[in-house]
Parts: sequence; C-alpha cells; structure tokens
Amino acid sequence: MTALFIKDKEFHDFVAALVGATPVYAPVAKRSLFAFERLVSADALRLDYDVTILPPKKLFFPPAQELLKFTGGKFTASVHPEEKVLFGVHFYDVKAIDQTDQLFAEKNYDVNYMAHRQATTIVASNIQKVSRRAFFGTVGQEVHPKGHDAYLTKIGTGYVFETFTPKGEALTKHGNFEPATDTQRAEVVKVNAAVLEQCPEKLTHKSAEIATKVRQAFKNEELWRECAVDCFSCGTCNTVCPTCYCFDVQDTWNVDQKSGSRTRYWDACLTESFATISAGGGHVENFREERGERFRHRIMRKASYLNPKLGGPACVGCGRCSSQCTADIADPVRIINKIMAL
Amino acid sequence: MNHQCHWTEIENIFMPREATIVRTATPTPMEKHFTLKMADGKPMTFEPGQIVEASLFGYGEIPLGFASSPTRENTFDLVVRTVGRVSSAVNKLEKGQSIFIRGPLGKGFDLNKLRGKDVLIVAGGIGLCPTRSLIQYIMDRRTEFKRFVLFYGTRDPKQQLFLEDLVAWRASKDVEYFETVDKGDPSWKGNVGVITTLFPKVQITPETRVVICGPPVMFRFVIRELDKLGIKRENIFVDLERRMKCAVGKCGHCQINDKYVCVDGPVFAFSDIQGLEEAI
Amino acid sequence: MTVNAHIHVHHLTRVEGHGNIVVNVNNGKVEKCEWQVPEAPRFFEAMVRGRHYSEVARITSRICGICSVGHTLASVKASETALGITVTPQTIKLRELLKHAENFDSHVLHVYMLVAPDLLGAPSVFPLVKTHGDVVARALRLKRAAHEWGSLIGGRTTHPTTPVPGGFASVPTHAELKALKEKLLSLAPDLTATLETVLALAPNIPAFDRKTEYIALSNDQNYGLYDGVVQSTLPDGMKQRYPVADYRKVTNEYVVPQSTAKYAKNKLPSYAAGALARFNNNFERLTPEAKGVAAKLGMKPVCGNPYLNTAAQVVEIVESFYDSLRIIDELLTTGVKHEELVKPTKFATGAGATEVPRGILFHEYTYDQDGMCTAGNCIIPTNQNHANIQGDFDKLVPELIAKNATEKQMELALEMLVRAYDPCISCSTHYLDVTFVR
Amino acid sequence: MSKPKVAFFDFASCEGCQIEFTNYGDKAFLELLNHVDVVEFREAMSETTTEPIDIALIEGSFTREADRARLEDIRRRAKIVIAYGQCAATGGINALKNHQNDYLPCVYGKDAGMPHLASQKALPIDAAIKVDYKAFGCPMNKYEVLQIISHLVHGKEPVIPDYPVCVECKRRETVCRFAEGDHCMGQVARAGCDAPCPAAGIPCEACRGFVDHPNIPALKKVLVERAGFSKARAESKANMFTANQLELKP
Ligand SMILES: Cc1cc2nc3c(=O)[nH]c(=O)nc-3n(C[C@H](O)[C@H](O)[C@H](O)COP(=O)(O)OP(=O)(O)OC[C@H]3O[C@@H](n4cnc5c(N)ncnc54)[C@H](O)[C@@H]3O)c2cc1C
Ligand code: SF4
Ligand code: SF4
Ligand code: SF4
Repeated sequence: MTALFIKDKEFHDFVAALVGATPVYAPVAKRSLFAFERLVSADALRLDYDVTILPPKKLFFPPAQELLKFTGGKFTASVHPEEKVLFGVHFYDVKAIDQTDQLFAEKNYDVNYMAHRQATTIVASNIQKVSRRAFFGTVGQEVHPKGHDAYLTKIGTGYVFETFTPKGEALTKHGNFEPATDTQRAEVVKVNAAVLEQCPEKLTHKSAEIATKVRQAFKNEELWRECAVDCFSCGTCNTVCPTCYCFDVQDTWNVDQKSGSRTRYWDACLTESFATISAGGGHVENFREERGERFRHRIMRKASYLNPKLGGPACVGCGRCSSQCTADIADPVRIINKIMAL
Repeated sequence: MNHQCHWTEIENIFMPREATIVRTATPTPMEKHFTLKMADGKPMTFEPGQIVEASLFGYGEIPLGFASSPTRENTFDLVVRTVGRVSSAVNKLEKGQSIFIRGPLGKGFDLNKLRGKDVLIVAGGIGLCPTRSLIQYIMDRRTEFKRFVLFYGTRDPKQQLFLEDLVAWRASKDVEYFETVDKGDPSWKGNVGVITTLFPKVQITPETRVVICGPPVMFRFVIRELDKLGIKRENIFVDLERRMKCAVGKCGHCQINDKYVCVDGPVFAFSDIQGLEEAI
Repeated sequence: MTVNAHIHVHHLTRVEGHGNIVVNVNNGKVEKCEWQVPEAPRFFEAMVRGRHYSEVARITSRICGICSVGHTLASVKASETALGITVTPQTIKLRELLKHAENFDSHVLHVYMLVAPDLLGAPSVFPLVKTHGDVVARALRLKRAAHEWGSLIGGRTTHPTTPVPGGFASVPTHAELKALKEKLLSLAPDLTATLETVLALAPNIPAFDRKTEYIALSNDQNYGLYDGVVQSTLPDGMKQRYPVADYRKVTNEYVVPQSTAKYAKNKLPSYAAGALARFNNNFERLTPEAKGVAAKLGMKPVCGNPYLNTAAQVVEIVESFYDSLRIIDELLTTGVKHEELVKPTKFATGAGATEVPRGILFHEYTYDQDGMCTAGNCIIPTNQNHANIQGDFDKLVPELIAKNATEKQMELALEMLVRAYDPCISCSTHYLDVTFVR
Repeated sequence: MSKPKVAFFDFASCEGCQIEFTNYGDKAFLELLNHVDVVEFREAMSETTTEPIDIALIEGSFTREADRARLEDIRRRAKIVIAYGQCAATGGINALKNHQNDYLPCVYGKDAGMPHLASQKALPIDAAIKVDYKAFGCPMNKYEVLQIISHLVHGKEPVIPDYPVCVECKRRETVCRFAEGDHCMGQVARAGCDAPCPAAGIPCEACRGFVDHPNIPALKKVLVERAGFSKARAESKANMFTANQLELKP
C-alpha cells in the first residue's frame, strides 16, 4: 500500500490518460443529478457529486443482463466482461459492493456478476458534497469498506491517492504522482472523518439494537400498514438501492423465431406480484399481498435479516431510497427511528 | 475483494444440461409424468426432496421436485402440472425430446433423521410428487426404516397421481397406505373427507418422524393434529413452495423472512421455520 | 362513352382513415359523384378544454398518428403564441430538422407503400415482397432511417415527446447528431434508386389538369415546412400572403349539404393543400438538389395535375434530405446544449401553423390565467382538400365517361386520385357522419 | 401454430399504432413476414378476406353502436383477438370526452344537433367483444407487440407487465420528473413502454393506463404536495388517458 499525491493541475492529465488507456466509468452530470457513466473526457468527471441516481451495481449487475443465448436446443453463456476502471465511488457504495460481492459469491457462485466485478478496478473517492438525505454517518459503523483498489481524497491543492492492491497500484503509472507527506496523510484522515458528521439524517441507535427491535416489530401490522398507505408499489426504493439485487428472468425469441436469449431484469420486492405463484386452474397465491407486508419485508431485509451474515445491516446510508421515493415514505431513518422510539 | 477464485474457474450456475425424455405418462389431464436421462449419460445424483430448474428455451425455466428416488438407476422422474407458460410447453413434449435441467438444487430430506425411525408421510395433491421420491427411497431401502405410514389426499378421485404406484402401495406390506378424497364420485369406495380424517385410522407414536407436503392450507391443519399426538416440531419436516426464478439463492423471490426456500429448503424442519411469520 | 357505371368503394384502402367513393352513372349521365368521409368523430377540441398548456400538445398529437409530429409542432406553436413565448434559434433549427424527418418519413410511406402498388399493378405492398423485394426492402430501410432520425430529435415519431411549449424537453448530443449525419449520408444510394424507380413509373401517372388555388406556408428563407405566413398561389401564378392569425379568413370552413366533411375555400370554389401546393408556392426556395429532381421529373410551378402530388412528394423527400444535412452541419458548428424552457409571459389566444405532409395545418388555443386551456380549434389539411377532391371528381368523371372508361378503370382512376392527395382522414376533428342512401 | 394468418383492423383512432408496424426496418419486418401471413390490413393493402384468422389485431376505440357488427364478425373469424394501442385497450385518449356532456356543441356548433353525429362513449374493444390480450400504449410499443406476436406464434402466453413505469424509468437511470420540480404519473402507469417520456424530460401521462391496483389517493396527494397542483388539477390529471379506468376505480 502506498500513499501518493497529485496536484490539481496534473490530476486532469491523469484522468485524461486513464480515459485514453482504458474504459473509465465515473460520476458525470445528468440533467440536475448525477450518474456513473462511461467517461468520454476528463472534463466530464464530477467528483463533487453528492450521490448518483443509480448505484454502481449496474456495472456488475446491469438492469437487463443476458444469461445465455440459444438457437434451437444449442446454447451459450453470455459472460463477456469488459476490463474497466470504476472511478470516484463513495465509501458507502464500496460497502454495498462488498455486500453484493459476498452474496453473489457465497453458496452458488454467480459468474454473471463476478466476471464483471473481477474485471473492474475500483477507485473510491472522498465525499465532497453530502446528499440531502444521506445517513451513512450513523449506519453500520462497525463495517468498513474493503472492496476498493485505491482511494482518492481531495485535499487543498490536490489529491491524495492511496493504493491497496496491485490493480490500484498499476493506475499510478498514468499520472505524475509524488509520495504523500505525513501532513497530507493526516489531512486525508481528517477530511474523511469530518464528512461522517455532515449527514443531514441520523439514526438514533446502533445497528445491533436496531436489528433486534425492528425484527420484533414484525407483528405490528398497524405500523406497517400505516407506513405504506401512500406506497405506490413502484419498487423505486429497491431498484435504486445499492444492496438490492432481486431479479426476474425472461426468455424471448429473436425475430427469426428460432434463436433468442434468457435475460435477467432488475426486480423489486415492493412490486405487487413479486411473491405471487400460479397454483394451476387459474388460481394464484400472493404471499405478500398487502402493501404493508411488502414494505415491511424491505425494511426487515435492510435492518435485520442479513445482519448475522454481513456483520452489520444491509443498508449503507446512501439515502437514495429516501430521496427518490416520490411519496417520500421510504426513508429508513424515519421508519427505524420511529420503531426505536416505540 | 474477499474472494480468491477467478470466475473462469467456476461453473456457470445458470447453464443447464440437456436431459432426454425416455418415457412419458399422463396420469391426469392436468399432469404429465416424465422419465428422463441426462443426455451426456452421466447419472443424476440427488437426494429425495431436492429440486431442479427445468427449462425450454424461449419459454422459460421453472422449479420442479424430483418425483423418483435416487436409488432407481440412471433415470429420474419429474411430474409437471399444466399451470402457465413453461409448464404448458413442457407438457407438450414427448419421448425423445429434451428438457434442459439445472440441478439438483436445494436441500432435500435429511435421511439421517429418518433412518431407524417410524415415518409418516402426509401428501396432498401434487405434493405427492416430491414425496414420491422419498417413498420410493424408503421402499427400496425398507430395512433402514421402521414403521412406514403414508397418507395421500386429493380433491377428487380423478386428481390421483401415480395410479400404478397406488395399486402397488395398497397391496404392499411395506407401507401402511391410507387415502382420501375431499369429494367422492360413484366409483369411489374409499374414505371421503379432508386429509386429517385419516389420523384416527391409525396409531401414530410421538416418536414418529413426519413429512408434510401439499397446499399451504393443509399444513396448518395437519400440524394441529400432530401437536395433539405430541410429536416434536423438530421431528416434523415440511416441503415448501414459493415463487422462484433462479433456485440458487440470488433472485430473492422465494424469501420467507430471512430464509431462501431454494437453498435453505425446500424441505425444512418445522422447528426451524415455526418462528418465521411468513412461513405457513 | 361509358353508359352505366356504379362505383361504391366502401372504406377506401391504403389511405389513412376511412373514406368512401360513390359514383352513379346512368345512360351516360352522372347522377351521383361523391367523396364521402365516414370516419368516427373524436372531438379533440372539446377534450383540450380544462387541460394545462403542457398537456395540450400531447392530446392533440393524438389527432393523427401519421402527422403527429406536425400536430405537436402546430399545437406547441399555437400555445407559444397564446402564451407569449419566443423560442431560441436552436429550438427552431431542431424543429425544422424534426419537421423534415416527418415529411421524409410520411412521403416515403406514401410513395412506396400506398401509391407504388397502384403503379405496379399490385393490390398492396405485400405481394411486392416477392416480385420487387429490393424495392420493398429499400422502402422499409428508408422508413426506418426516417423513424430513427425523427426519434433522435422528437423522442418518438408517433406522438413525439421532446417538443414542448418553450423549446425542447431534451436535445440530442453532438455525437448523436454526427451519427445522424452519417446515417443520412449512407442513404444517398437509396435516394438515387428511389428517383429511378419513380422515373420508371412516371409514365403510369395519369394526365389530368384542373385549375385551382394552392395554399401553403411560405417565408423568404426556406421552403417553409416549419414556419411562415399563409400564402395563396392562383393558376396564373398570382400570389398573396396572409398572417397565420387570420387563418379563418383563408379557410372559410363551411358545411355543404351533399358532403360529410366541412369544406374550405378562399378565392376560388376550392383550394388544394399539400406537397403540390407547397411546390407551387415555394418552388424558388427549394435546395438546388431538389430543383434538379423537379427538372428530371419535368415539374414546373404552377402544376395543375393532382396526380403529380406524388411527384411533388419525391421532390420534397430530396428537399428534406439536403436541407437537413445543412441544418445538422449548422448545429454541429454552433453546438447543441440543453436549454431551459422559455416561460409564458401572458395567457391569451394564439394560433400556430405548420406544414404537415398533407398540407397546411392550423391550431389555435385560448388559455386562462392558470395556464388552463379554455378553447381550441384545429383545421387539418385533409379537411381543406375535400372540396378540391370533389372538384376534381366533378371534372374527372365526365372526362372518363367521354374516354369510354370501364367501371373498373374509372374506379381505379378515382381511387388513385384520392390516394394522390394522401388524405389523412383519421385526423377527424371536424367530420360529419352521414349514411348515404343510394 | 404454423405460419399464423394475421389481420389488422381499425376503429376510432389516430392509426399511429399501425404506422409503428412500418418502423421495424427492412430486416426485422421481412423476417417477420417469414413467420406470419398478413391477410388483411386496410391502410396498407387492398386485399381483404372472409376466411378464418389466427390473430386479429384491432386498433381504435368502440365509439359507435354501428361498429358492433363488424367487431362481432372479426371475433367470429379470429382465434385470438388482440386489442392493440390504448384506444382499443381501454378507450385511451378518446375516453376524455366521456365525462364532458357538451363536446358536440363545442366542436360542431350549430350543426351539433344533426342525428348522424351521435357518438356513444368511447369504449375499449372488450366492451363489444371478448378480447384475449391487450397491448397497451399510445402508441403501443412496437417491440412489445413483436414479442406478443412472437409468443403467440409459439403458443406461449404473452408476458405483460403489471409493475409501474417507475421500474423502467429506474432501469434507464432517468432523472425523475419530481427531482426536476415537475410532476409525473409513472408511479401508477403500467410499464412496458420502456419509459420514454420521463427519459425525454416530460412527465408520464399513463398512456398505457394503470397498473392493476393503482394507488390513486396517493397519486393525488403527491401531485398536490410535491408538484404544487391545485386539487382540481390533480383530479383531472389522473384521467388523461385513463378516463375510463378512473370511472371504474374511484
Ligand atoms: C420447490 C418447488 C417444487 C415444485 N415442484 C413441482 C413439481 O414437482 N411439479 C409441478 O408441476 N410443479 C412444481 N412446482 C410448481 C411449479 O414450479 C410451477 O407450477 C411453475 O413454476 C409454474 O410456471 P409456469 O411458467 O408454467 O406458469 P406461469 O404462471 O407462466 O409462471 C411464470 C413464472 O412465475 C414463477 N412461478 C409461478 N408459479 C410458481 C410456483 N407455483 N412456484 C414457483 N414459481 C412459480 C415461475 O418463475 C414461472 O416461470 C414446484 C415449485 C417449487 C417452488
Ligand atoms: S416505498 Fe416509495 S419507492 Fe418504495 S415502492 Fe413504495 S412508493 Fe415506491
Ligand atoms: S419520472 Fe415518473 S416514472 Fe420515472 S421514477 Fe419519477 S415518478 Fe417514476
Ligand atoms: S412513459 Fe407513460 S406516457 Fe410515456 S409511453 Fe410510457 S406509459 Fe405512456
């Protein structure tokens, strides 16, 4: 592991060289918001972003991912990863990637995700601007990000670039770096600690307490029904979540009606028919028929169900669901604090 | 990243294998019984109660339970009820055609917990398919188990599956077989009534291991009977059904609270799920 | 002389919307000769009332799926006039580019899929797949390209999404425009081939001539598809211009007892709108390339053969192609950027006009202080053409009788005439529905 | 099904959905013709048929009692009837007039009393005949319809989404209209269109109609509280393409 420094002026050249050498995905402006997109020029990079619409999971687990192609009874896998750099990821998103890494790899190893993940070098960056619904400062503090190959921190007149893996180290050849001084390294620690205090929203309790008490609130039907009165079952809170990864699988034929593909699409447990089965004879059974039941499932999954496995909650405090739920009812902080206050 | 292996070294869990249909039967107008063999000639090694994802390209993939015992050589059985897109397409297939299979998947019956014990199987409707796997197993290795009682209930006589098996079981000394229908017809001479009406017909000891498989409503009533008999919850095994897309613990559809039916089940000890509000 | 002919074409095929042709000739005497429109009425002007100005164009776009770009633009322009909005130069350029895409798209459809079968003696384009596979493939290729071109600027070609009062909700990127230019350039061989096909079929276009008035938008800068004032050209070449706000004085809609549709007239008993009307009005401002094609086709203003509307469409296909390349180059030099929508400065009444493939189209709306629409009026080109079609029928049928045409020939001649106008009857804003008793 | 016979029919509509069929491009369209026989399509062909049809695609609303007989004839001849486009599926934009009682004088003025103008409510095709499948949208999504036809060619039930447009909006990473200070109805609109409207920067007007159980009270609340609509505008907003559906679901 090394810590290097690069001046503002040369940082631009570094990014430009990177873009010239390999596909780079990074935060860029999208109308009034931001998105991770293929960087076409260093000028488009917006490290001053607050949060992107979608988390970087889309690069490993795209909204529509082809699993296989078929022609008649012959079929081939569709795993074609692209070697790339994912640049400028905030630490909460790295924590989320750590989770999906674990969940896609455990038990049945999912090459469709892992191939894209392994082809990616992740450069994290410090948070220059905190989004208006973020609460990463108070959620899952016991879990630390670990999946990134390098970490970039903006300080004063330049950036400190810390590398953690050979993949991260390899990037330094594209820029005019110098070793970081002790003062600069101290500054990095200060900058990254300070941002945790700046979140506009805060959980009132520690993750472990939350996990227990939220789980106990399962049977509080009234609470969940009330929470979900205005819920559209639109699944936005799922689809924009960096730790959600449910999917649907559909087969389609090409126009030749012989060949086609099997594709998985992002699905959302908040949508109405997510847990519906056909029982034959036109009968169906929906195991989570009520809006409140579906709403509850998400909160349980974020705050409690996965904690033993992940060592902390399955929520990283990005605030995407809070800000993107049009009914503004999805905010985990409000719901959890409400339960904790019961 | 905290995982060592490279993706290229690992088998792609979404790639099916081809299986050839060697025999078909049509027990009811709604169901079709397939006997299959892997096209590469390799045997299918599985445990009773495990499942496969069966697919037809262009139509999709569905979870199905094994309907035969691994003790039967080289082939395995699936019984498919015509329900929707995939099942209707599968049920149009005939001998010689192929079904694409991923599996075996999931956790089946823990045979070690049944061996040397009295066993009661309660099967309702199509629930007989996955339990047939276990029934065949017990019949094939009869000496490994003690008393063996089987309850089978259907809506009406026409719904009965595996008619040849039923004839054999009725005659067999290896199994104490009881059957019932919710609604009889003129030809039906047997018991009429829901499956719980079979309990008074036979003495079940508290040490019996019980397997339940059938529609969700059946569970609740059967469990109530078992409670009365003093059977411990850890000795009751249930086979659950939920929506499934991947059957490898990723897609999220089959979740019951924090459990994934496809990898943690579909067979569960009742004691493991009785605390789960969404289970039964 | 044709003695007896009874023609009743019910729901004429290969036109958009529903129209009937009824002709009765007894003993050489024309007893009935009518162009009827039985399209189900749909009442758009009523439906826009109480709607916010941002919704109006999305509703009136649905008047016609074939000219929905034109309806959207006419509607947006009318709203902008009513709301006191002046759009930016970039918006105007992009709208012109979008208008060209629609014109190109619709004309390709009409020439290849609706008219060509007549000229090739086929009942439809489907049998042509076997006999003239390359022509059909070319048509579909051109159609698809026009669809992609229109979609890039308008979001979609059927009921476009991006053109809204005040500008564009989103604009294409520099790279997308560059790719569009490449795409268009790649069409050049198909365009040449189109011209060859049409030239080869030109002899099959019937000869007919009737002196009538031609009305189209016109301006001094370009061919006037997107914007201009209303201009009339008489058979002798006399021109007169009127402001768009005075559209009612030009269209003079009136109801005639023997017709289902409202008629329109200006100086003569009827007038024509459409490609031929634009050609006759704006020939001088065609690009050199389009003028060259007109020369090849032997077309000069003022051309009085309505069957040649199809030829004028071919001229316009070329016009839209080359003028678009010019616009794209301009946009590539100036650069395209996302612009905030221009906000309303007042709430009043305003009219807007644009040329759609079938001719001049007027929309007019009134808004209240909350920006809600209180009244609307839409006058579509096909409406304006009905009287003219009837006028052509009245002249053509006796000519055909004199030529001793058979009933079949007469029917085909009349069908081809109606199709040449490319009537878009589904734009049923003002139709009456009458059952005719024979 | 071996090369099914497909026929197209149109009623009160803008015919934009038909036009969409011409936009597949040469390769896809000609390939499609290898798998279906188009036997009737008034706008594009003069041929007609009285033979049985495998798949009838009907565009447009049922707005005049006089059209019933034609629809019944189509139903008799067709194995599968698909109402395609929103006019046919729910009545679509045409239904906007259903809740106005002065639309005739508004459009026809003094001629409004003429008897032949009588037009009943704009209704979906299934108000007259049984419809097997609906392809929603104004216009319909041509790729979705291609998939529906493809599924039917293979005897497979088409997959038609019941989740809202927001799902597709998110998959495309579109900036939400609400984030731009605008409004939207994507939360209650049935997906399947790939959410082109918010992607283009304008609100979804639910041109595909509602999902099976739309949360309309929540929609009105959000339109008022977040988009700053008046109560009246929030009411009328929810019934632009969905006037018929709203009547059913107050
Ligand atoms: C563990 C398990 C074992 C099963 N064993 C058998 C068996 O041995 N024989 C048998 O006939 N059926 C069995 N089923 C049920 C069978 O999977 C469904 O009937 C089948 O998925 C319906 O799919 P379809 O495409 O025909 O219907 P559609 O209604 O078109 O279903 C569409 C999709 O929804 C999902 N889905 C719908 N219903 C179910 C369901 N009941 N269970 C799971 N997913 C569903 C599937 O992904 C399916 O592809 C089992 C289900 C589970 C979960
Ligand atoms: S909580 Fe909000 S974002 Fe989630 S499904 Fe409900 S309305 Fe949509
Ligand atoms: S723009 Fe509309 S459809 Fe898209 S996420 Fe927002 S509310 Fe949903
Ligand atoms: S986004 Fe909404 S309005 Fe646009 S096509 Fe889809 S359903 Fe229709």
